[in-house]
Amino acid sequence: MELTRELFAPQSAAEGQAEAIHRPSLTYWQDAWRRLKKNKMAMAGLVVLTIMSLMAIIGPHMTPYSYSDQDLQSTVQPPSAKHWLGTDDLGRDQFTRIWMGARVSLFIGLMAALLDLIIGATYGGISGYLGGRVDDIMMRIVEVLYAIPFMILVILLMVIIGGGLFSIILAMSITGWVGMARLVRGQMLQLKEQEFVLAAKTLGADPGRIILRHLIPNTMGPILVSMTMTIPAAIFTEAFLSFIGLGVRMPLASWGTLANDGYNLMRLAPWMLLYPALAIGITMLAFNMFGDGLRDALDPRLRK
Amino acid sequence: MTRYIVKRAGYMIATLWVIITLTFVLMHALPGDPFLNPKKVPEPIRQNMLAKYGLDKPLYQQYFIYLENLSRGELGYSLRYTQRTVNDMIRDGFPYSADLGVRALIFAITTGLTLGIIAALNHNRGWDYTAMLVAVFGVSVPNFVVGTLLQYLISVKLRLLPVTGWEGFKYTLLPSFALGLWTVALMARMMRTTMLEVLNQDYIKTAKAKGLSSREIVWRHAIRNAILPVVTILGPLVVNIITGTLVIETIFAIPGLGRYYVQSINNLDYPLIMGTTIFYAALLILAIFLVDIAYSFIDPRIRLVGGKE
Amino acid sequence: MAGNEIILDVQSLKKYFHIRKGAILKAVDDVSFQIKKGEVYGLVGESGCGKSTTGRTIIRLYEATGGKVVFEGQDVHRLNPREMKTFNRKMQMIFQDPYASLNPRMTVGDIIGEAIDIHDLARGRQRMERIYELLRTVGLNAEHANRFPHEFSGGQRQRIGVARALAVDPSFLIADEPISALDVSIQAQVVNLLRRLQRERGLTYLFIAHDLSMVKYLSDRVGVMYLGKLMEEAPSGELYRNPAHPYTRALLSAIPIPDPQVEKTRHRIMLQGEVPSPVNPSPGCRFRSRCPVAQKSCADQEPKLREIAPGHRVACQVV
Amino acid sequence: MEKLLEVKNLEVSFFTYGGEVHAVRGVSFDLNRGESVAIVGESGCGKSVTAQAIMRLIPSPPGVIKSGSIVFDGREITALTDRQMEKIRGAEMGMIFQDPMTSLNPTMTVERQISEGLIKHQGLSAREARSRALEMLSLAGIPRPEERMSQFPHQFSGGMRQRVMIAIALACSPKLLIADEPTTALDVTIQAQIIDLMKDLQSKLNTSIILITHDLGVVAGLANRVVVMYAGQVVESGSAERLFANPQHPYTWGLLRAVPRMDRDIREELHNIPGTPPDLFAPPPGCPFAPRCGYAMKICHRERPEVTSLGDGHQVSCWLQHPLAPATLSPVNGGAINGGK
Repeated sequence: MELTRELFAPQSAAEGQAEAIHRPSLTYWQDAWRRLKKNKMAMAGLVVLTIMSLMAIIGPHMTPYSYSDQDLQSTVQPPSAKHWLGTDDLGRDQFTRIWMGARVSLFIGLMAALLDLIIGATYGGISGYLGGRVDDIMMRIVEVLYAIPFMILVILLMVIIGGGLFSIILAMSITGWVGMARLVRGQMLQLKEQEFVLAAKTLGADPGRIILRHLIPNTMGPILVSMTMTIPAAIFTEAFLSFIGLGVRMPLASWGTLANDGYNLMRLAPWMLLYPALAIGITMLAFNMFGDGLRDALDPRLRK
Repeated sequence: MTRYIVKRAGYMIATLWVIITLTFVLMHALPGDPFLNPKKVPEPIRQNMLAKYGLDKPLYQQYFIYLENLSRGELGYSLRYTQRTVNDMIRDGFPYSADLGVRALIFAITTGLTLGIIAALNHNRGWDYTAMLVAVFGVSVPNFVVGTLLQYLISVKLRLLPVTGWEGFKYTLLPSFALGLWTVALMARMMRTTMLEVLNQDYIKTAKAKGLSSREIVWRHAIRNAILPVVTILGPLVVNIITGTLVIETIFAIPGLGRYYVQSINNLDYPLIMGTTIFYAALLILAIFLVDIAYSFIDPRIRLVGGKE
Repeated sequence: MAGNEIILDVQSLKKYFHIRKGAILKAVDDVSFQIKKGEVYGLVGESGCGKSTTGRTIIRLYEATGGKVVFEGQDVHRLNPREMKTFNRKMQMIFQDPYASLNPRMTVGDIIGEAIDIHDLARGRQRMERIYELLRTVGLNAEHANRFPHEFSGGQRQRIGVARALAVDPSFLIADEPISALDVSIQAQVVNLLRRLQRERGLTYLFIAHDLSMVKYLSDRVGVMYLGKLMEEAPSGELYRNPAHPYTRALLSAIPIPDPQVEKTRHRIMLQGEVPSPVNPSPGCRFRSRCPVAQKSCADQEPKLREIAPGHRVACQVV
Repeated sequence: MEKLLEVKNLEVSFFTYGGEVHAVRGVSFDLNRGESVAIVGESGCGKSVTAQAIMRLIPSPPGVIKSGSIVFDGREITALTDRQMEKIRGAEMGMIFQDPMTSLNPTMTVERQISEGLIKHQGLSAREARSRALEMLSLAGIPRPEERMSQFPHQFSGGMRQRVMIAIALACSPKLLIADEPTTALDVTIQAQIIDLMKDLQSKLNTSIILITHDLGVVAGLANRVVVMYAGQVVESGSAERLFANPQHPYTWGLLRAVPRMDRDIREELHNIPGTPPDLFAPPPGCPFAPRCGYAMKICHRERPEVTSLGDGHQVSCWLQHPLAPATLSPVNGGAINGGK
C-alpha cells in the first residue's frame, strides 16, 4: 500500500463503540444446554432415558397380556413372536413384566431422589443459611448420620417394615438425604459470603428474596447434577434389595426382582436373567453418561 | 493431631451408639414380639433368651442389659439354629468374607489407580477414552448383574471356572472381580479427575521449571498429591465392598458372613439380624474412622495443623 | 468540598470473630473516626488489617461486637427492620470482586432493578426507564440491560455494581477495594466515574483500598489501619508529606514510583517480617514486632490516638 | 555487552475450543548478561506466554510456538529436544511465579523441593544438596533456615513462600531468572522486601532477570530495560531511563497517566484508556491499540506500524513516528514526537 498524507488523517474509534457487545445473549441454562448438546455421550444417555421412560408408560400396553397374567400352559418359554422376551416359570409375559418393572424402578428412583431433595435441601439450606450455633448442632447430627452405613440401615428398616414399594422409598429417603443436605449446606455457606448476596443485603433484601432470587438459582446446577446421580443409585439400591429378597412384593415386579427370579432359573432360562440385567445396566449407563455430561456443562470452571 | 483423632473417635462412638439404639428400638417395635412369640421361638431358646436378656423386664432395663452384653462382645442368638450365636457365625463366616473383600479391594485399588493415572496422562487421547469407557461401564453395572452374568457365561456355558464354592484360587477369581469392578471404575474416575487437576497446578509448573522430566514430575509430584483426595473416598468404598459381599457370597455360594446374613433375613431370624447388623455397622464405621485417621497422617496440612474445618 | 457536618461517626467499633474454641480473631478492635458530609475518607492498610471488616460492620453486614456506628444521628446497629430499610437507601456499597459481586443468573437490568423492586421505587415502564438512565450514568447503554454479567469485562461489571448502588439514590457510598481487581488501564474508568458522581451528586465516600497512591489521589482524609487498629489519621496531603507513625512511613516508602530516577535516590524503610496473626493479639502496640523504633514500653500498653497537628492523629508513643 | 538471550519474531498460539488464540504475535527483544529487562503489560497481553515460551513451558496442547527463534546462550531453544531442554531448565534458567501459595508442592518439605533440582542437575549427594539448600534459604533471607527446611509450604507465610521459590529457582545458579509477576499477590511492604532481595541476589550471583509485571513502579525500581507489550505485540522498548523519561507510544503514555503518582499532587482526572483490549481470536489488522488510541489515524486501523529505532536501543511501533504523521506533543513530558518533520 502506498502511504499518502490522507491516510494520516485522525480517525479515532467512535466513543460508544468500545462498549458494544456483539455476541448473542445466552442465559446460564441456555448456555449449559448448548454445551450439553455438543456432548454426544450425554445426548445418547438422554435419548436412552427418554426411550426408557416412554416404554415404561406404553410398554406394558403393547402386549395383550397383563404383568400378572399367568399362563401355566406356556411356562419358561424362550423369546418368540408370541412372547417377545419369553415367559417365566409361571408363564407370565416377560416383555410386559420388564416394562412394568421399569415403571417400578424408575418410580422408586425418582421418588427417592425427590424426597432426598426435599428433606436434604431443606435441612442443608436451613443449616447453611442460618449458620452459627444452629449450623453447628445440625451438622453434628449429620456427621453422625453420615457415618451410618446406608445399606445396612436400609436392610434393617426393610426387615422391620416389610417389603413393598413404599417401604423401599421410605427406607431409602430416611437415610439418603444426608448427602444432599451436606451438598446444599456447602453451597449455601459459599454463596452466602459471595459479594452479590452481600450486595442484596445492603440493598435491604429480606431473607425470602435472598433465598429465592440469589441462593436457589445458584444452587440448582450442583443439585441437578447430584440428582442425576441419586436416581441411578436408588434404582441400584432397590435392585440390590430385591435381589437379596427384600424388594417389592409379588406379583409386582421391579428389575431387581426380575433379575433375582432370572438368577434362580439361570441354567434353565438364561433370557430371564439377561433382559432385566440389560435393562438395569443400560439405564444406569444412560444416567451416568447424562450426569457426567450435565456436570461438565454446568461446571463453572469451564465457563468464561 | 491428637485432638483430631479424639474428635473422630467421638463421632465414631456416637454413630455406633445411634445404630445400636436404633436397632434395639426398631426390633422391639415389631408387632407381636418376635423374640418371645411361643409359636415361633423354640422353647430352649426362649428360656435362654429370657435368662440372658431379661425379656420379661421393662424395656429400658432390657436396653441396658443389651448394652452390657454388647460391651462384652456378645451379639446374640439365632432363633433357627438352637446352638448358634452370632459370634459363632462371625467366627465361621467372617474369614471367608474378609478374604474375598481384601482380594476385591486390592484388585480395585491397583487396577483403579492405574487406569486413572493412564487416563490422565493421556488426556483426551485413545487410552483416556478406553479407560473411561471401562470406568463408565463399571460404575453402571451393579455387582450382582456382573456376578450372575459372568457366572452364567464363564462358568456355566464355557466351563472355564468353577460355578460356586470357595476352595482355591480358581474359585476366587470371578467373585473378586464382580465385587471389585464397581470400585475399580469409581477409583479410576476419581483418580483421573484429581490427577488432571494436580497436573494443572502451579507447583507442577514449578517442578517443570526445575528441569525435572515428565516421569519424575508424575512420580514425585503428581501422583502423591492426586492420591490424597482419593484416599478420602476409600472409607465409603470399603463399605461398598463389604455390603457387596452380601450378594456376591449368595451368588457364588461362598460360606461367608454375608450369605448367612442374607439367609437370616430371608428366615426372619430377628436376633441374628440384629446382632449381625451391629457387627457390620461397627466394622464399617471402624473402616471409615481408620481411613480418616490414615488420611490425616498422609496429608501434612492436616497432620501439622490439627483438623480440617 | 467538605462541610463541617459530621455524617458518620464511628465510635470504638469492635468486630471479633470466634474462629475456634478460645481463639478470637480481633478483626476490628476499638476503631474510631468521623466522616464529614461530602468528603472522601480513605481507609488503607495491608491485607488482614480489618479495613474491609470495618466497612462491612459500618453498613451492618456484620453485627458489631462493641462500639457504635452513628449515621446521621442514628445508631445503625440499633435500627429496627423498618428503619434499616430507610438506612439502606441512604448508605450503599461497591464491592471488590467484579466477578463475584453480580449474580450470574440475573440480567444486568434485574441486578440494577433489584433495589427499585425492594423499595418499590418504580414499576413497569418507569422502572425500565430508571434502569436505562442508571446504565447511561455509568457509561453503559440501555441495550446492556438484557445481558448477563459474564458478557461484560471487569471494568464494565464494576460500573454495573456502581449503578446498582446508585439505584436507591444514596448519600453515602462505601467503596470496598473497587479497583484492586482491575487492570491499570481500566482502573481510571471506575475512579473517574466515582469522582464525577461525587461532584455531581454531593456524595460522601468511605474509600477502602490497599493502593496508597490511589487513596491519596481520591481522598480528602486518610486513615491507616494495621491489625485491626487505626494507627494514624490525617488530611491526605499532610499524611503523605509528614507521616508520623513508623508504620505509615514504612508503607509510604515501600510504594514503588514509576520513575527510575526517583527510585534510585529514594531511601526505603524496610520492614522486617510479616503481619502477625490477628488471632488473640498480645497486649501493647500491635506494630511493635516489626517496628524499627520499638521500645520496651511499647509492650506495656496500647497507644491511644493523639492529635499532633490539626486533624492529624497518631497512635504511637515513640513519635 | 554480551547477549544472553535473543528472542526474534516469536509467535505463539493456543488452539482452543473457540478457535485459535494468537497470544504472542511477533515479539522480539534481547537481554544481555547481568542485565534485567521488564516485560510490562496488562493481563492477556502475552507477557506470561512469552516468558513460558522461553522456558518452553507452554502447555501443549493447546499451545504451540508457531514461529520465531529464541537463542539462549548460543543455543536455539525452539529446536532443542525435551531431554536437552530439561538440562537447561532449572540449571541455566530458573523461574518464579505469581502465586507463592500454589507454586509449592504442599506435600513435600521445603528441603526436598530445593534439593531436587540440585541432585538432578549438579549430581550432588543428598547431604551436599542439603547444605546447599540451607545456604540458599539463608541467602533468600529466611530466618532459622535449619529448622524451616524440614517444614511444609503451608507453614510459611506468603512472603516467605516467595523467598522459598526464589531459593528453588536460584539453587543451581542459573544464568537467567524469569520472574512472572513475583509480587502481585503480595502486600506492598512484602513486595518491597522481595524486590530488594531480587536486586541483592542479582548483584551477588550476576544473574540476568526477566521481570514480568503490570506495575510500572516495580519496573522502575528493578529493570535496566523495559519492553511494553500490548495484545501480543511489543509496542515500545528501551532503557528504563529513556522509556520513563521520554515514552513515545500512546499506550505507554496511557499506562503512565492512568495511575496517580504518589510523589505528585495531581487533582485532575486520571487518563482513561477507553474500551478493552482486542479479542485475540481475531486481532485487528492494523495497530492493535488503534481502537482505543486517542491519536489514531486512518492508517493505524489498516496497517501494522513498523518498528522505528530512536537510538540507544529505544524502539517503538507507532505510525506517529512516520514523517507524514501530524506533529504531536507527548502528554507525558510535552516533548515533540518525531513525526511531522
